[in-house]
Amino acid sequence: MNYIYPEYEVVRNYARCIVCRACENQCANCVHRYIESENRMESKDDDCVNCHRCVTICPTRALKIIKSDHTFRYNSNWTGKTINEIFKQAESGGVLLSSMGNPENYPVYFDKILINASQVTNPSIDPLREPMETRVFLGSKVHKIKRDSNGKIDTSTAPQLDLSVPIMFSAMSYGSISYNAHESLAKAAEKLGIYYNTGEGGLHEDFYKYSKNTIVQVASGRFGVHKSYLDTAAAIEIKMGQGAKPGIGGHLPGAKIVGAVSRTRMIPEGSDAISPAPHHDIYSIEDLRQLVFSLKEATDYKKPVIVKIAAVHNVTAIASGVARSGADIIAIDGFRGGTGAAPTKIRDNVGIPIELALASVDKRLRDEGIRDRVSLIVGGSIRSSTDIIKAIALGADCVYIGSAALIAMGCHLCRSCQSGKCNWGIATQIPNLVKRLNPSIAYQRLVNLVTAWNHEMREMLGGMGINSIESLKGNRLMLRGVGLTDKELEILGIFHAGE
Amino acid sequence: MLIKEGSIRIPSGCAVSAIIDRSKKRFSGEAIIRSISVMHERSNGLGGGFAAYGIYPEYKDYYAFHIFYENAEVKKNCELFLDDNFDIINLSKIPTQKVSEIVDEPLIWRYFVIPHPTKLKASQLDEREFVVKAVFKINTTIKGAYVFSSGKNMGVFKAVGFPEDVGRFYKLDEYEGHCFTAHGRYPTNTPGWWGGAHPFALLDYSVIHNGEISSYDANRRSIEMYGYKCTLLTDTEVITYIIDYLHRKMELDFNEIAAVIAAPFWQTIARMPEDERKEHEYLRNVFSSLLITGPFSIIVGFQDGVVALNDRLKLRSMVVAEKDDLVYVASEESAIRIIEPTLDKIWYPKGGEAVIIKTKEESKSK
Amino acid sequence: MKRVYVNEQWCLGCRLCEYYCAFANSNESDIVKALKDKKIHSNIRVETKGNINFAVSCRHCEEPLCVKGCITGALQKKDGLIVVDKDRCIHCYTCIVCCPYGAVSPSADGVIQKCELCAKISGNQPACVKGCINQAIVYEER
Amino acid sequence: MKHVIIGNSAAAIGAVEGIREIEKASEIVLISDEKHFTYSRPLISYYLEGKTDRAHMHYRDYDFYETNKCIPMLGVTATKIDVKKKRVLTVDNSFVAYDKLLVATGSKAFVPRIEGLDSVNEKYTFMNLDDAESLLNALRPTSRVLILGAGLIGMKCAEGLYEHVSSVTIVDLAERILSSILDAESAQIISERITSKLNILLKTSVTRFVGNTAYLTNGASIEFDVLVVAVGVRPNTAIFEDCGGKIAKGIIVNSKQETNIKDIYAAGDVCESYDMTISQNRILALLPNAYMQGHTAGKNMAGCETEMIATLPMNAMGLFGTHIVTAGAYTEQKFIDRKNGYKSLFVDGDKLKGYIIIDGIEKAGIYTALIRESVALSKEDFELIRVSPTLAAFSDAYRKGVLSGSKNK
Repeated sequence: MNYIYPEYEVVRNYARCIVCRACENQCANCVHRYIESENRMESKDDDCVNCHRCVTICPTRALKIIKSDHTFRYNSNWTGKTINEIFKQAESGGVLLSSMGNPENYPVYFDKILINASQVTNPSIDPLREPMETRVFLGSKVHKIKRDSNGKIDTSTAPQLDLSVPIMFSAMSYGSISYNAHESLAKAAEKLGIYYNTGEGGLHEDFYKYSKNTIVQVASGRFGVHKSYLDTAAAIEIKMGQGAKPGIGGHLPGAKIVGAVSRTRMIPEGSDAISPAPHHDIYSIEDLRQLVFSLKEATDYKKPVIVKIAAVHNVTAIASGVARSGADIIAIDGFRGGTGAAPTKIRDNVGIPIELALASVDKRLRDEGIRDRVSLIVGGSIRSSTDIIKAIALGADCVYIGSAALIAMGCHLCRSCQSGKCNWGIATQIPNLVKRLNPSIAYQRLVNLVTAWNHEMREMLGGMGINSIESLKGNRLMLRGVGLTDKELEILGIFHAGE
Repeated sequence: MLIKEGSIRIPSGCAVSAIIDRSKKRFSGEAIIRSISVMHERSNGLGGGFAAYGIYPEYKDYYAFHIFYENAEVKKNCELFLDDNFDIINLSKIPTQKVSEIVDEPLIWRYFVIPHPTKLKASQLDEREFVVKAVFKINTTIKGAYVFSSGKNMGVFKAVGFPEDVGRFYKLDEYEGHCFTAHGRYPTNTPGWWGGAHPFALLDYSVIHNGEISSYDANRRSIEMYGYKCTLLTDTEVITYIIDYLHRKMELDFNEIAAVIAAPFWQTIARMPEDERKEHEYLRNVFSSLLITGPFSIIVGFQDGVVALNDRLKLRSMVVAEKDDLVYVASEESAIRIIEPTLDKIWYPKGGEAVIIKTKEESKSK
Repeated sequence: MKRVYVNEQWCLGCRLCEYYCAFANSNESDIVKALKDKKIHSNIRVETKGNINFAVSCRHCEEPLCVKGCITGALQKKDGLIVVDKDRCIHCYTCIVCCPYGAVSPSADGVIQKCELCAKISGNQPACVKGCINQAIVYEER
Repeated sequence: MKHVIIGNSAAAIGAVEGIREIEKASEIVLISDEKHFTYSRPLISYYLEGKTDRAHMHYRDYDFYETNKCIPMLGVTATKIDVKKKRVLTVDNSFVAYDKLLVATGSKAFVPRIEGLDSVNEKYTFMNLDDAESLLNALRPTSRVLILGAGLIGMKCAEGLYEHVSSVTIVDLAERILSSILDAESAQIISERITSKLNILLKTSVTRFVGNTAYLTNGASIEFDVLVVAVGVRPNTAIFEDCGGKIAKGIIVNSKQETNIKDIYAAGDVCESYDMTISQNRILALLPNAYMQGHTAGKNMAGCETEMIATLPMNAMGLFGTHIVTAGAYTEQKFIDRKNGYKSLFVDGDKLKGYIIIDGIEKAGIYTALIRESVALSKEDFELIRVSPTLAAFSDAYRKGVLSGSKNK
C-alpha cells in the first residue's frame, strides 16, 4: 500500500494531443505510455517529478502539470507536507533527501532592498554611449607601494583572477552533473572571460584545455586532486562548507561513479564517493592556514587560494579567521544554495541568509582593516542581475551562480537530482539522458544569461551614475531597505527607503 | 528640522576657482573673490570658502588650526585638549567684519601650534600623523568644535553664504598669498553648515570640489579602513582623505593619484605601452575601491601647488589658463577673464587628466 | 549550399522533426488541425538502433541519382535544390529505387515527396531544424 | 566546339545537361526523327490510360532548348555519319558538321515474322508517342485487344488500355509474366492480383494470324480487334554500323561512353552497358541508365573525363495499383520476407546482388546502394538490413560519411 498520493497531476488535452509520443520518448520516469489499441497516450502521475520536459517539448502544448488538489483535513500545524514526510520515513526508515536550494518560506532580503538612481544633481550614464566597466580582479590587494631606484612602481601583486564581469559559475562536480553540463560551463566561462569551478569531482582530461578559466576544488574527500590538477587551474578553492548542507559532507552514490567519473575522481567504479563532514586534516583555523600554504607551496604561489565556507551563525568570525589564514579569496555560500543531494531537514533548516552573512562579514573585515587582503565571493541563490548589484553594493567583489546557471541550461528545478534521472541531461550520468544537453546550446544559453545580466547591471550602474563596478563595491548608500526591521537594517548597514 | 552635514550625506553642485603664482610672488585675496563672484549663479548661498597658501610666513613652521566653536564652553574644552598635546605659539580670533548676508556665525579661532615633543614621542607617530589624529579627535569627540584648517602657512576661510560675501566677511583682501582657491556651493537639500562649506582641508591639503560622486560610500567605507573617519559625509571630505592617503601615506605622485581616482578606462589602458599599462593596471587593481566615479572637478591645494582634476568622463566643466607665472583654474572661462582678460594660453583638460601646477621653487628642487 | 545535416551524437530520436516537417508541409496554420488523427508523411525520418538515433532527409546530392533516374522529369535540380513537380510524377517510384539514403517517399496521395528544405515555405530555416530540441539537425554550409 | 546529338530522349537530354555542366557556350545540335519536344517515353502507357496528357509529358521544362542553348532539329532523320568529314547527313540531303557526335538513337520495337501478320489491319507497336496516339485512335469500348508479350511494355500497355476496351488478352512464350524482372514467386503474386482483369496466356505463342484470329501453339485461338506487338526491342544501330562502328548486341562503348570511332560517343538503349551484377556487357534499356550514360558522354564530350557509374538493372513500376521494384541479378541464395507483400534479397557470398520487392518499397534505394557499392554485408548489420532498409544498420563510419555530407554524391 502506497500512502503517498501523487503531488502533481499530468493534464493532457486530448483535443490537442497528436500522439507523436515525444513525451513518452523523453520521460526518463516513464510517466507517459502509448496505448496502441486505442491510439492514445496515458500518464502515470505517481512517477512525475514535475520537471516539465514533456510539457516543454510537446509540439501542440497539449500537456501541463498541475498541483494535485488532493488534501488532508486542514491543519496548519500538521501540514500535508509534514504528514507525507512522516509517511515516507515510516516506510523507508531513511533520511529524507532533497536537491537544489532550500525552497522554504524564509525572507529573501534581496527582495527587500531597492537600488538608487541619479536624478538632476548627478547625471546617469548611458552605457550605450560611454564605457561601462565590469572588469573585476579577485585576490589580495595589499596597499604597499614599492619603488625601484628609478622610482618606478613595482607592479607585482598577489595572484589575481581577472574577470570581465563579476560572475562565476559555482562549484558543481563532474559526477553530480554530467560531462555535457561541465563542458557547457567551461566553454561559457572561456567565452565570457570568467571562471567555472570543478567542484569536488576532479577535472576530466578533456577539459584541461579550459584551464585558464578553471577553478579547481579541494574538498574533504580530496577526489581527483593531484599535481597537474592543481597546476592546470587558474585558482584553487578549498571547500570547507556548502550553503545547502553546512556541517555535513557529501555522498555521491556508487551508481554514479561510472566510467570517466570514476577515473576523474580517482576512485573505483561503483564505490560510493563519500566526502567527510570535516576535512580530517583541518580541525581548527591554524590547520586551514597550513592547507592554504601547502597548496600555495605546491603551486609556486602563482594561484590564488579561495576558501569556501557556508554562511552559518558566526560567519563573521570565521571569515575574519580565514582572511588571516593566507587565503586570497573567501567564498561564502548562503543557506539557499543548491546541492545535488542533501538531507532535506539540513538543507531547509541550517545556515543563514547570504545577504546578512555578506553584510556582516564585509563590515567585520573593514572594521578590522583587512577587507583589502581578501576578495569576497558570495553565492547561495543569486537569481538575477539585481541580486548581483545588491550583493556588490553590500560589499561583495563577485558572485557565484550555480542554480541560475543550471536553470539557464534547462534545469526546471524539479529538485530530483538525487534520483540521477535528470530529464534535462544535467544531473545524470545515464548516456541517453546526458546527450539531451547539447553543450553548443547550453553554453550559448549560459553566455546569453550572463551577457543579459551584464547588460542589466550596466544599465543599473549607469543609472546610479557609476561607470565602473568597483565604485559600487560596498557602496551601501546605493541601497535602501523596504519593510525591514531596524535590526535587519543595522545588520545590512543600509537605510530604510525614504531616509 | 533639517539635518546638517555629518548626520546625512548631502550631494551638491558648485563653482571652483584657483589662482597660483608659480614664482611664489604673493598677491592679495581680492582677485580670487572677484573670480568666484562671476560664477554667482553656480552657488546658492549655502556655502562659500577659500584656501589661501603662503599667508602666514611669520608662522610658517607651525600648524595653523582654524576652528569653529558653537560656544565658549566648547572652546574651553578644546583649548584644554590643544594645550595638552601642542605648544600653542599664538592664538587669536580670526578677524571678520559684519556682512549682512552672513549670519549665525560661530566663534572662529586660529591657533598656531606645534606638537608637544614628549606627547609626540610617546605617540610613536610622525608629526603630521600626530596632527591628523588630533584633528580627528577634536572633530569626532568634542561636540561643537570643528577644526577646518590644519596646515602650515596656509588657511581655510569658509562660511554659509555666497563666496564673495564670505570673502568680505573674512576680509580676505587683506591677506597676501601665492595661491588661492575658492569655492561656491550649491548643496541640494540643506541649510548648509559652516563646517560643510569648502574647501575641505587636512594638513596642507585643501580640496574644493564641484560635483556629486556616485562612488561615495564605496570610497568612504574603504578609506575609513585606513584610519580616517568621515564625519561630514560630504564628497569633498572623502576626496580629501583619499588624496591625503595616497599622497602622504602611499607616497604616490599626483599623476599616479589621478590614475587611481580618475583612472583611465580599461580599453585605454590596454592600448598603453607595456610598462605604463602594467602600472595603470596595478594602480587600478590594488586601489580599486578608491576609484571615484560620477561627476567632479576638483582643485587640490597643497604646500607647493595645486592639482586640477576632472572625473574620467569630464562630466563637470573646468578650464585652465596661463599668463606669465600665473596659472588660473576655474569652472568657467569668465571667472578667469574677469581678472586677466589677456591670457597666454587657455585649455580644457581632458577627463581624468591631472593638471599639476607647482611653484618654481618646488619644481627646481625636484 | 546550405543543407540539412544531422549530428547523431545529439539526436534524441524524439521524432519531433517528423511532426514539424509534416506540419510545415501541410498548408495548415494550426499544428493540431494539421496532424491530429492523421498518419503523418514527413520528408525527414528518424531511424533508431539501440542508443543510436538520427534523422535522414534528402541530402540534395551534387549528382542526384533520383533526378537522373526520374523517368518523367518531375524531379529536378534547381539552384542546387532538388524539387518535385508534383503534377508530373506518375508514382513509378524509380526515384525510391535510386536514392541511396531512402530520403524519397510516397506521400498520402502516392505522389513522390521529399525534403525541399522548406524552400516554398516561409522562414529561413527548415522546420525540422527549427523544431529540433537538441540542435541535432542543423542547416549549414559544409 | 560543336556537339551533335542524334536523339532527343533521356540519353540525349542527359548529354546536353552533361555538356552544359562543363561548357556554357559551345554549340549543341539535336537531331531527332520525332517531331515532339523531348518527352518521357515510359509515360505513353499513362497517356493511354489517361493518367497524364500531352501537356505533362515533357521530359524537361519547355524552355529547355533555349536555356541550354541547343538547336533542336526535330522531325529530321539522320541518315549517315561521314566519319572522315565529321558530319551527319540528313534525310533532306543536307548535313550537320560535328566536332563530337553522340549516337543516342535508342531502340525500336522488334516485330517477329508470324504467318498472316500482314493481314492484321489493326496492329501496333508501343514504343513512342506516335504509337500511343495511333493505338488510342484504334480503340473502341467494344475492342478486344490482343497483346503479344507479357514483358514490361506489354504489361504497361495492357494496364493503359484496360479501362478503354472490353477485354485484354496477353500471350507470351515465357512461363511467367515480366519474366525479365520477376522470379517465379513474385510473378505468381502479380499474376494473382491481375488475373481478374487480364486474360494471360503463358508458355504459348501465336503460330499464325487469319484475319482477326490468332492461332496459338497450344491449339487455342483468340479473336481480337486490335493487336499490339510488344515482344521486345532492338537497338537502332544501323546508322553507326554503316560508318564502320563496332557493335555487339548494341554499340560497344567504354566507361566514358566512347565508341571505337574517334569523337563518336554512344549512350542509351542503342548501346551496351556493363552490368556489374553479372559482370557482363548487355543492353540495359532503362531510362535512368540511358540518362546517366548520356550525362557521362556529355561530360566527356565537353572534355571532362568522367566514368559511368556502376550500372545495374533497376526497375520500378506500378501495375494495377501494385508497386514493384527490382534491381540487380537474381542469385541462388536469397532471403525472402513475405510479411509485407513480398521481398526477396539475393545474395552472393558477402554481397547483395539483387532484390525484388512488391508493396513495401520504401527506402529500397538503400538496397540498390548496397548492390552498386558492393558493400561487404559482414561489416554492416545485415540482420537489420534484411528486415528493413535502414541507414541505422550501417557501420558508424559509413553512416556518418553519408549523413555528414562528405559523401553527397
